[in-house]
Amino acid sequence: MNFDKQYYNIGFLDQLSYKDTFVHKLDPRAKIITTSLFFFTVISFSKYEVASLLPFFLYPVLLMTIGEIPFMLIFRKVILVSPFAVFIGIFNPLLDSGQVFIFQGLAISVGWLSFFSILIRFTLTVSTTLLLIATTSFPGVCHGLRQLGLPSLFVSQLSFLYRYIFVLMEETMRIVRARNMRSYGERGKDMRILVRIAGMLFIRTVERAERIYSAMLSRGFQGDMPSLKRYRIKMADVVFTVSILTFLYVFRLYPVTRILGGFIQGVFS
Amino acid sequence: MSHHIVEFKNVSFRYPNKTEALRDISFRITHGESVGIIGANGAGKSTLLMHLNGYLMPTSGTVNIGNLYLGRQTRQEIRKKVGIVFQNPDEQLFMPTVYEDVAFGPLNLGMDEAMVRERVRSALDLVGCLDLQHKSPHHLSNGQKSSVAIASVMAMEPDILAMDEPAANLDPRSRRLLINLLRTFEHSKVIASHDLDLILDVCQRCIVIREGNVAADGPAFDILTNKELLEENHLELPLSLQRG
Amino acid sequence: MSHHIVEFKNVSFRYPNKTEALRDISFRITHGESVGIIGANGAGKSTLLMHLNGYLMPTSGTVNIGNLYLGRQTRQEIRKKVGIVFQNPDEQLFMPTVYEDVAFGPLNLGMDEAMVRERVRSALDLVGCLDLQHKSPHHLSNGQKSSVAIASVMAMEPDILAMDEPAANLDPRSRRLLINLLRTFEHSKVIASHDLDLILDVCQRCIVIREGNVAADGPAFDILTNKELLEENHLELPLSLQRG
Amino acid sequence: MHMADALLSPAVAAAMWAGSVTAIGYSSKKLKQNVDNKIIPLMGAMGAFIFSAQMINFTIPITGSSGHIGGGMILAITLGPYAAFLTMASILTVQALFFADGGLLALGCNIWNLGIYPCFLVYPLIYKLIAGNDMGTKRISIAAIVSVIVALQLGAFSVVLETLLSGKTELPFGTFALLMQTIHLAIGLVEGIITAGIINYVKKIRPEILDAVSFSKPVEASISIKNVLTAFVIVAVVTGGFLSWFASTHPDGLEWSIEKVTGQVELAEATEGIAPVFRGIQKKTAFLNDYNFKQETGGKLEENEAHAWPGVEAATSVAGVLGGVIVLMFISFIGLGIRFFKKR
Ligand SMILES: Nc1ncnc2c1ncn2[C@@H]1O[C@H](COP(=O)(O)OP(=O)(O)OP(=O)(O)O)[C@@H](O)[C@H]1O
Ligand SMILES: Nc1ncnc2c1ncn2[C@@H]1O[C@H](COP(=O)(O)OP(=O)(O)OP(=O)(O)O)[C@@H](O)[C@H]1O
Ligand SMILES: [Mg+2]
Ligand SMILES: [Mg+2]
Repeated sequence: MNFDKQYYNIGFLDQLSYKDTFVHKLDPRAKIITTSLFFFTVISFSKYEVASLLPFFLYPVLLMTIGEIPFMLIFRKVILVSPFAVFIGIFNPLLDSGQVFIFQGLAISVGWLSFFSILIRFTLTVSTTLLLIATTSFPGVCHGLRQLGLPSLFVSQLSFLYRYIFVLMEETMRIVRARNMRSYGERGKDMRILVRIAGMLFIRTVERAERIYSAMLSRGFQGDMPSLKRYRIKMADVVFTVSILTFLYVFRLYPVTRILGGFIQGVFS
Repeated sequence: MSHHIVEFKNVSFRYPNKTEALRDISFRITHGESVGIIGANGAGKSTLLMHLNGYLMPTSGTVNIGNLYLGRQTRQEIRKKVGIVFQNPDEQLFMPTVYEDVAFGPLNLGMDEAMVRERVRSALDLVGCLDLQHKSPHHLSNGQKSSVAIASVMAMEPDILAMDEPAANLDPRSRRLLINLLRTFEHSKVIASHDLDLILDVCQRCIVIREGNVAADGPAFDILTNKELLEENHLELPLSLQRG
Repeated sequence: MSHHIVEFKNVSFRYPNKTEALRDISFRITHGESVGIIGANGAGKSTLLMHLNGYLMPTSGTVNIGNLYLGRQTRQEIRKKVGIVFQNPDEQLFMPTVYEDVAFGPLNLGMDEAMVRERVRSALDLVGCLDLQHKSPHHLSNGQKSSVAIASVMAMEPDILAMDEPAANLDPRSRRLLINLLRTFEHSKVIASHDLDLILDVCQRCIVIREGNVAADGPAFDILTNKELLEENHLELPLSLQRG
Repeated sequence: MHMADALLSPAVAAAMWAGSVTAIGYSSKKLKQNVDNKIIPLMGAMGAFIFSAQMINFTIPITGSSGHIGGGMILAITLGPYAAFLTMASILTVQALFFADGGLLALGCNIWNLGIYPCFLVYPLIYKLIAGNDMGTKRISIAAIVSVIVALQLGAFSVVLETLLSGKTELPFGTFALLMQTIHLAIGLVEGIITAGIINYVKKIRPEILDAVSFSKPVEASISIKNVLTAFVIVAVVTGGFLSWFASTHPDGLEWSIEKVTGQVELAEATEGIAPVFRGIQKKTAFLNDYNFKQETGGKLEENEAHAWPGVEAATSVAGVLGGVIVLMFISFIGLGIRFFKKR
């Protein structure tokens, strides 16, 4: 059942994010900044680039291993969301048919290069995104965003959203179950019932929001969410950020793979 | 009718987030038995109940309900036999009015209007909520919602009845009504509750769940008077036996 | 401290759908009293409690809390005095972690971090949930959520404490913890519940509500042993007095 | 449909991010001025509602993969444009982080495509216009369906534009656009019906909610028609410019545009020191100059242009492939090594 799966997906990433490794302990700001720059670096390569993108796997691999995130989990999720990129990318080999030779006699169309390039970028960005959340926790990300200057209203409401996803999704799941129990197969599953359930959920959501608000008021809420200083920039954060940035800089500017490959080739020729 | 059995054989269930909620649990309930399921918060009672009509499917082991093995194909068939009342009535009432809600199941069974009306009337009467029928479920008090949720399941006339914490919101009289209702329901029933007095009143047999497994299984009176066993499981003697 | 009174004078309340939930109700609770509110499903208990901090405002009549008349201006002030634990803990725990949630109130009161930490620690300790402080509310079981919700209200050190059906999700052991906590809270408290044994254990005084009005008001023991009165109100003798 | 990171160029990603963040800041400010705090938990809970509602949607087969149950429109109708926009932005953020739906870079685009259009264009200019103030069931239905469709069409078209401007795909504009618009017409119809159903249901059961929830009253008044028009003009210029450029007889307009948009970024960087270093290294390692890059016999002009792109050479050289494999092995070793040491 797709619905349950989606829900547990959130729950599982969420649970991972409460681990206590070096990466988890870094300041969210450090991870948000390095991750965004990582993205920009990766997508700044030209569309036919393949080899020079490979070293960038180092970043997700580091996050994954040090943060003790199961490889298969990330891998499976990357596969799960890949259809859109594949769908768009698959036209490249068909439409961009200029040929290049890799070895004597072995020629492929440049379209394939750009297709692979899309797939690699896709894997890099998707896995890094998931790793960001799996090593930072959503409250952590919100905290980081707030400190990076996003409006407090936006961030508070974002963390409310997150909190109530769990409540509402579980509720929805139970409602769907209750309906299934009394609908005997396909009857009772048509759109009218769907709309009614959604409508009722809507009403309940609004009523719930009112009660939450009253709970907040009764604890002295006056418009600004109080925040605890949970993070301070530590040495580790600075070291982490600087080394990742250096890494990005070096591998963006120098075709390291080519140099390396050339060197090996030179040794053996 | 001897086929309304419920049999769990070495059932384990793990939530996708890896919580082991049931671990290799086995028991057999024969036709007409009434069984109480008790245990601490988080012991696995609700998880167990959700297996009864296939909302959850065992990770390993088999569930046999009325001589059908629970599986994706048989689920639909099994749901016609098993009626479950969940812990939170809010989640069970999804139609705009009480009447429509109770009628939802019978209508889906394909009954004609007159019969449906009769069913709804008698089910609501059973829980003492006939006068609420034109109200909308979110305009009810909590206890009223619970009663209506029970009616909506009873209206389907299930062969096997399962209830998860059915008395939590009920006032003592509705609770007494429920107890009588359960006593007159002659098919198999499974009731999970912290209300040990209710279990004592309704059930002949009692299963204690601890960390997803059976910690004890036996006649209700024996178990509910075994102070030591109860305390190990975060429970207490039924209140009616405490000061007596 | 003698000013922590709660006084309802001829209060009526009508929901937007015209249900008359409170009808001309009057009573007075003086400082330090612990009062149980009991009554049938739909009698108006929850509605009454929601007046205590102005979540609902009387359609007519006056509510006086600690010498302030409830009104749109005074609501804010009154909320600082009254801590209410509602029936559903999910609506009460809205921050990302248990710690932040319990700290929410004290921080809003403008305390410094060290003091807040102390408050949070002692409140969580009171309900036996200190080890949960870094968890997210959605990782807690229902019973744990209820306990944390109680802590988050206790951390405000309210002058008046109100609880709506606080024991519904708790297993017997957690229920016992709650009873002890309530016994040690020395300011005024108002508890609405169907768990008459809990009321008997915790409250000196008891108010019976029927159809939005006071049906009886007196010492808890007298009321809870008055079988006739209780039965008129869909109630029963506390279970611990039933078989004894 | 969500825009994906891998299909974006830095310029497009940055531009869309800038636009979306500005809109977030602006809306937050507006909200803070105009509406009472009650809206904060309400927005959060409504966001969670849209999330859950999408989930029920998954059980009906018609919409297939990821219909977004009219999220933007239903929010705009009930919360007013500013709050709705912020809520939509949050929903997309959660989706980007947890489901990798789109991705973080593409989040800018997605917020724009699925948030700005329904909340700031379609809601005031189409929904309000059709629904009017009398709020009859029929009018609400028509208004909701039309608005959802229009909003989705705008969003889908933006996805097409953003993808093509980023230049990572070879899809011809016409085909791509046709495909996207048609798919989203179908999705929009279903979502529109559901949206209309929900609004009408709420109106029937608890009409006061729609009034109470509709924080749109004070907010709506403060949406100046000037702002809306400005936004419209910008969109019109962008799309119009793109279309007219496309209609021009330029033979391989796509390549040209890609070079204009992304190629220049590359070039700009190249002059700032990549290229010299790059060439220096090439000279030193002689065999690299001799890369095996050749045109096929029938190679056309545009292939020659592509040839000039630095990436192609690097990617296709034997050295590149070899080096890539080595680096990957190296990374795996690092990964396994860390695992190994952690275990001990
Ligand atoms: N949806 C879920 N996802 C993951 N874990 C869950 C889920 N629901 C329950 N659990 C876990 O499974 C275990 C059993 O939970 P269950 O709800 O069956 O307990 P219970 O006996 O019904 O408790 P209670 O008396 O509080 O209702 C608990 O540890 C709980 O945390
Ligand atoms: N939101 C609402 N809208 C309209 N009517 C309501 C609403 N909530 C409660 N009522 C009605 O008001 C009356 C009093 O309800 P209230 O919830 O106060 O009862 P209660 O004593 O708390 O009952 P319970 O013991 O079941 O919790 C009932 O008749 C109920 O149907
Ligand atoms: Mg349970
Ligand atoms: Mg109540």
